[in-house]
Amino acid sequence: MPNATDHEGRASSASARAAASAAATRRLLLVGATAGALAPLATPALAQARPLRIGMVTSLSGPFAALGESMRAGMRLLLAQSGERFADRPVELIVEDDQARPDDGVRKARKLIGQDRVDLLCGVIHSGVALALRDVVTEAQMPTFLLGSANDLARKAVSPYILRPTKTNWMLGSTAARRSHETHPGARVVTAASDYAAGREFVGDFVQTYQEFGGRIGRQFWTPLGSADFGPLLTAIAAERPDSVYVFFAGSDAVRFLRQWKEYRLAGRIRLTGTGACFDQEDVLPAVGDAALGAVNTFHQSPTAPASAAFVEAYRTSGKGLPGEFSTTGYACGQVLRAATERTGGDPTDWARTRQALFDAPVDTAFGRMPFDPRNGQAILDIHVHEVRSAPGGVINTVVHTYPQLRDPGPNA
Amino acid sequence: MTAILELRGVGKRFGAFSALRDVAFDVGERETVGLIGPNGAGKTTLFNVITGFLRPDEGSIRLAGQSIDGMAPAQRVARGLARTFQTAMVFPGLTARENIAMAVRQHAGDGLRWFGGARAASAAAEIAVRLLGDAGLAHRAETPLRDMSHGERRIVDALMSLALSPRLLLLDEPTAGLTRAESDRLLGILRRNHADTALLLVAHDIDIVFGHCDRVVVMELGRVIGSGTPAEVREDAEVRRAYLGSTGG
Amino acid sequence: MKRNIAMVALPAAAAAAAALLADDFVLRFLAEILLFGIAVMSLDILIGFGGLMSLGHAALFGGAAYAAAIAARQWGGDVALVLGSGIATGMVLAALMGVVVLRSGHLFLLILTLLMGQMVWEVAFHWREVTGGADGLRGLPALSLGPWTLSTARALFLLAALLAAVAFVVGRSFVAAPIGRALVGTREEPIRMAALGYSLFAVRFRALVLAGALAGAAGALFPFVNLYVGPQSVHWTQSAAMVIMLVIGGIGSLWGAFIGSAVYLGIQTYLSAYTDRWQLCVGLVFVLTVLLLPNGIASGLRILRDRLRRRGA
Amino acid sequence: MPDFLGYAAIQTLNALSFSALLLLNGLGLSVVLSLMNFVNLAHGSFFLMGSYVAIFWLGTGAPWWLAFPAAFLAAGLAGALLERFPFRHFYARPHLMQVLLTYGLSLIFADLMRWGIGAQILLPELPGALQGVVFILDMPFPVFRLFLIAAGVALGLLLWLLLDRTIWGAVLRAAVTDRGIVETLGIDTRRVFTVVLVLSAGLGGLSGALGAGMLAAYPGLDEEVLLLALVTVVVGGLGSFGGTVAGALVVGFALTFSKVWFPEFANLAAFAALALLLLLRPAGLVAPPLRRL
Repeated sequence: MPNATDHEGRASSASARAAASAAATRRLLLVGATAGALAPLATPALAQARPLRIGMVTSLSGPFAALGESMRAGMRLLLAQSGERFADRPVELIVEDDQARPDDGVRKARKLIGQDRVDLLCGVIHSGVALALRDVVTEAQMPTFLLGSANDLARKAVSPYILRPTKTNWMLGSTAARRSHETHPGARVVTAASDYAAGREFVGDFVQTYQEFGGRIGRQFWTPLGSADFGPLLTAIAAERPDSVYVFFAGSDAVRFLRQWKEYRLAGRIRLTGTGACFDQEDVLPAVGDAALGAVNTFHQSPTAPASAAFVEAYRTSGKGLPGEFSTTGYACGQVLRAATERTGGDPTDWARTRQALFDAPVDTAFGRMPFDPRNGQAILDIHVHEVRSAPGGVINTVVHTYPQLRDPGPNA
Repeated sequence: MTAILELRGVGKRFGAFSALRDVAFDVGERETVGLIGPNGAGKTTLFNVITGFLRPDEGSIRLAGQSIDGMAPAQRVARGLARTFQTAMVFPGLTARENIAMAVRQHAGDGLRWFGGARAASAAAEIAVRLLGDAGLAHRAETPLRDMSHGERRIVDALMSLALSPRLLLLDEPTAGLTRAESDRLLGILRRNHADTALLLVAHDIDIVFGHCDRVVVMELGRVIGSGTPAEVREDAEVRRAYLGSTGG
Repeated sequence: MKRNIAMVALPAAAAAAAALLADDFVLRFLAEILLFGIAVMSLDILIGFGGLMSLGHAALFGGAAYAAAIAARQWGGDVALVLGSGIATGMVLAALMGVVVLRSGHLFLLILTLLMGQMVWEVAFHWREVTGGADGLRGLPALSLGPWTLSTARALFLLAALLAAVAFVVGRSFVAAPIGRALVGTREEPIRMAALGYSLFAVRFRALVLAGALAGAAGALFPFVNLYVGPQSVHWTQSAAMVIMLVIGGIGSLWGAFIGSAVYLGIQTYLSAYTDRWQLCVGLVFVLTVLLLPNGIASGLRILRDRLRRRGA
Repeated sequence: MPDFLGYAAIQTLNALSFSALLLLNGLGLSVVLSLMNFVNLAHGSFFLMGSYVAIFWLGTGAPWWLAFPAAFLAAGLAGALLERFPFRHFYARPHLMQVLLTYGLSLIFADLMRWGIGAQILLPELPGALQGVVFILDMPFPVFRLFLIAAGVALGLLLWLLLDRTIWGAVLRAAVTDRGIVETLGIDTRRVFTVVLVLSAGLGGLSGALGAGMLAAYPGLDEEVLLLALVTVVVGGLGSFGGTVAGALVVGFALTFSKVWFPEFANLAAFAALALLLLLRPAGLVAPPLRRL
């Protein structure tokens, strides 16, 4: 972390600016409270003059704090690039912290809807928060761009008020199985993952798809979320002597797993594949460095895909490292919000019209061309296969293959 | 005379150290027995064994003819065994009235009551105030114990034990640290109340023991080395050597 | 007498005013404050009156929340059913916890309650078929009372306010009754209590089961504020948050619990939009309370009131 | 069969290395608890602070082994400052108030460190000497973990010698038992307590520096580590050196082998085992001598 102080200096001055603008928002709000009562009488022209208010719920404390900060930074970068205006209309962003706790996330969302009167809502990392919010925004008929990735959000829990400009877990798990089968048919694979909803989905989709291709699955290891020591697990994996292991860990679990993977000399002896989150370019790889070299992962976000080149460049010049999933997600979500505003002439609050406008043509985002599936409002995405390779100043997720325009099985799955 | 307390062969070890060895004596009903001996003789350990705060390693204890071995302290209290402690053990944050009412309620079987507790509580408070009045402390009823003098605390401590109307009351150095006047007042209260209560009393003040006790038991190094009326004990050669000689001479 | 009337009238008037004037978000927020306040008040009975430091209280609260949510999904959201299942679960969990932890004191109690609470969390987190695992349970029916549906924020708020009033009366009567005095006795001088013939276990067990019932009642309504229940409501960090609320509000006063939950949730909800450093604020408020007002805001208010009264007199 | 033997040997070493980490961390906590009867829930903050200090030190390219004394000193200094205010005023207060004060402080430190350093996950760049691997019965085991075990044993021994076998240790124990007598001998007990707290905080920082190689460093680690240390000390029986050693071994083996045998229910199994242990031995593995009534 050679640049840590430098980076922090910039980050804190950025947050000071943000605080100042938030305070300004508050003062506006006090005025707006009375004006809000008259809103039904206001003409469309008046509505245009009022800034577009976007609420974001994300995790700024708790286990996903780093991811939430990235998401906010990605969104802020897009706003800055757009001159804080979409379709010539000023944009206000109000970010609220959900602590990765559904109860708090719901309360914050209700506050954004009920008190801050946001026009659009976006955000969320933790899938529990996303599922809890799903019911709240549906009941409140609040246009929402929900960024959690539980499969159910594109299936049983589809809502007409929700669009999802991000992946589903199935997209990554199933493509990893497909890739494994295509490159090493017949290999015996064991799995290891954190034992919670996301881990169960990634591994479940991987195993199901891999077995459909006729692949062999060995033992499936589950570890508690937040494991201090992966030594026992790695020793057990080594004793299994599989051809390959498919993993899902996130955040500190991923860092510890990969570091210890190298320490126990499994790197090079057993092929390592996993979900992109386990090898996140911003969150995980800078910490583990060459411990992840040679690992293969599937991800919708890539620092080396052509579509993200402009964003990667902009993000780096804003003083950060290479972007990872959630900074890109925040940025791409902003791009979708901008497209929605532009396509509706500056007023995306007529939700039926906005939805239709986004269904009519794909949006070009840092994730690539992004059409929306009208069945469930789910983005259709390119899924990249990465190999972690060394690069100047660290290691980088390098695209070795792309499965274009993947569509979640959707409500009928 | 029937015995309220019978000790037979009671022994207790802490590691290699024998705190009590083959202790055996009786306390008769309504009798006052003094327990004396130099420091480390095992008097307090014996109290803890009798009241159930310590498990003896051997021997048996009977209260009013029934074995109380293996009973928890609370069960022994329910059978009429009460005690005080070497240092006054009271509830410093509560008033004198509340301290004594705590004992009164438990004795009346209302200690854990919730529903209908108000009536039980006011009845207990009345009794507590009466007891305080008898002891000349009526004016201190609403004072928290932490604001009271050492002597007053001792008296409240004794009143709590007396409020249980015990058949046998174990008093561990009740007069330690008290002035002469305070000691007399405390002993007076005990005597007034103990018509139906047997007392087993540890005290360093020989005059008190010999002046108030029907019988005296002498301990040394965990053993009973003599017992009898005050006059007999005074004459006992071994007792003189072990105890009276060392403190008196 | 005048004071008693004021004690009833003031909160009732405040609740009525809030129900009439506040918007939906505020009403739901107040309902959450009241429900957490009830749980924190029940924790006050343990910590403030019994000296029993628990880090597993969220297990009672959250366990009841799960039970109520599961019962409601199965049989509908009747208030009696929801409250009944929540209270019963809270009491059963408290009794189980009591059997295990009450033989120990001090730090042992802290760690044992923590371990017990985390075991409940593990079950909630891993028993996916029943609890929904990490994602929690959604799709709860709205609460209903006979023919009426209590799904609006106003109805939920009034229900929470009513429950808080009942819980407060129950809590007060408990600590004022002989059992409550005995609980204070076990905190002040446990050995003396045993020598008076009290069973420490019996006293503490009753307090813990009552606290379980109160926390369970609050937990039972909690999922219906957001129509969601998840494992975070069982986690030890939730227990720790309850301790923080209790300390800020005031240990040993019962009503301080409601102030504490309002201050904590207020900081968390309103300050976090202005600054990322809201946790620093919680920490500072907490430490300053411990340093300056060891008995919390409640004692501060009491001192202030006495001072004003003296000046008036 | 050799396969199985190697497997068992490595898993035992895994448990030992984790125990060593628990021991180092638990010792810091138990020193203040046993010697000063003070509960310090801010101990996890010293750990995390030590981790960050070591990570930045190792990133500068200075001699790697100095990272550990640096972490010890930094955390020790923080401990000394905290001892002056506000810990000193809480020594005579009940445990409950100590718990509340120090837990509140840990919240503040957690957010201050997050503010200063950020939320990202950091790993130390270990020197080549510690990156190796040894093969035991054909199974790989990292040298770094052997280093952890050795450090745990060495520091444990050192502390035991210091507290139990030197005059300084004797003064310390006497100061705790009877402050008055020690002060009549002309020894400033306040300074003695300061030294104990510096030692405890330093141990926390040092174990953080050592643990960073295994656990990484990130906001929230302080809390996780604190809980492990508390469980270790409590299971061992409050306030005895041997107890903390026993507690570290029991917790380390319970957490490791629950992962080996019931990976899916690892935490549940380990928690249940520890709770059962405390149920059977309510005063911990090594109970302090009985207090007289």
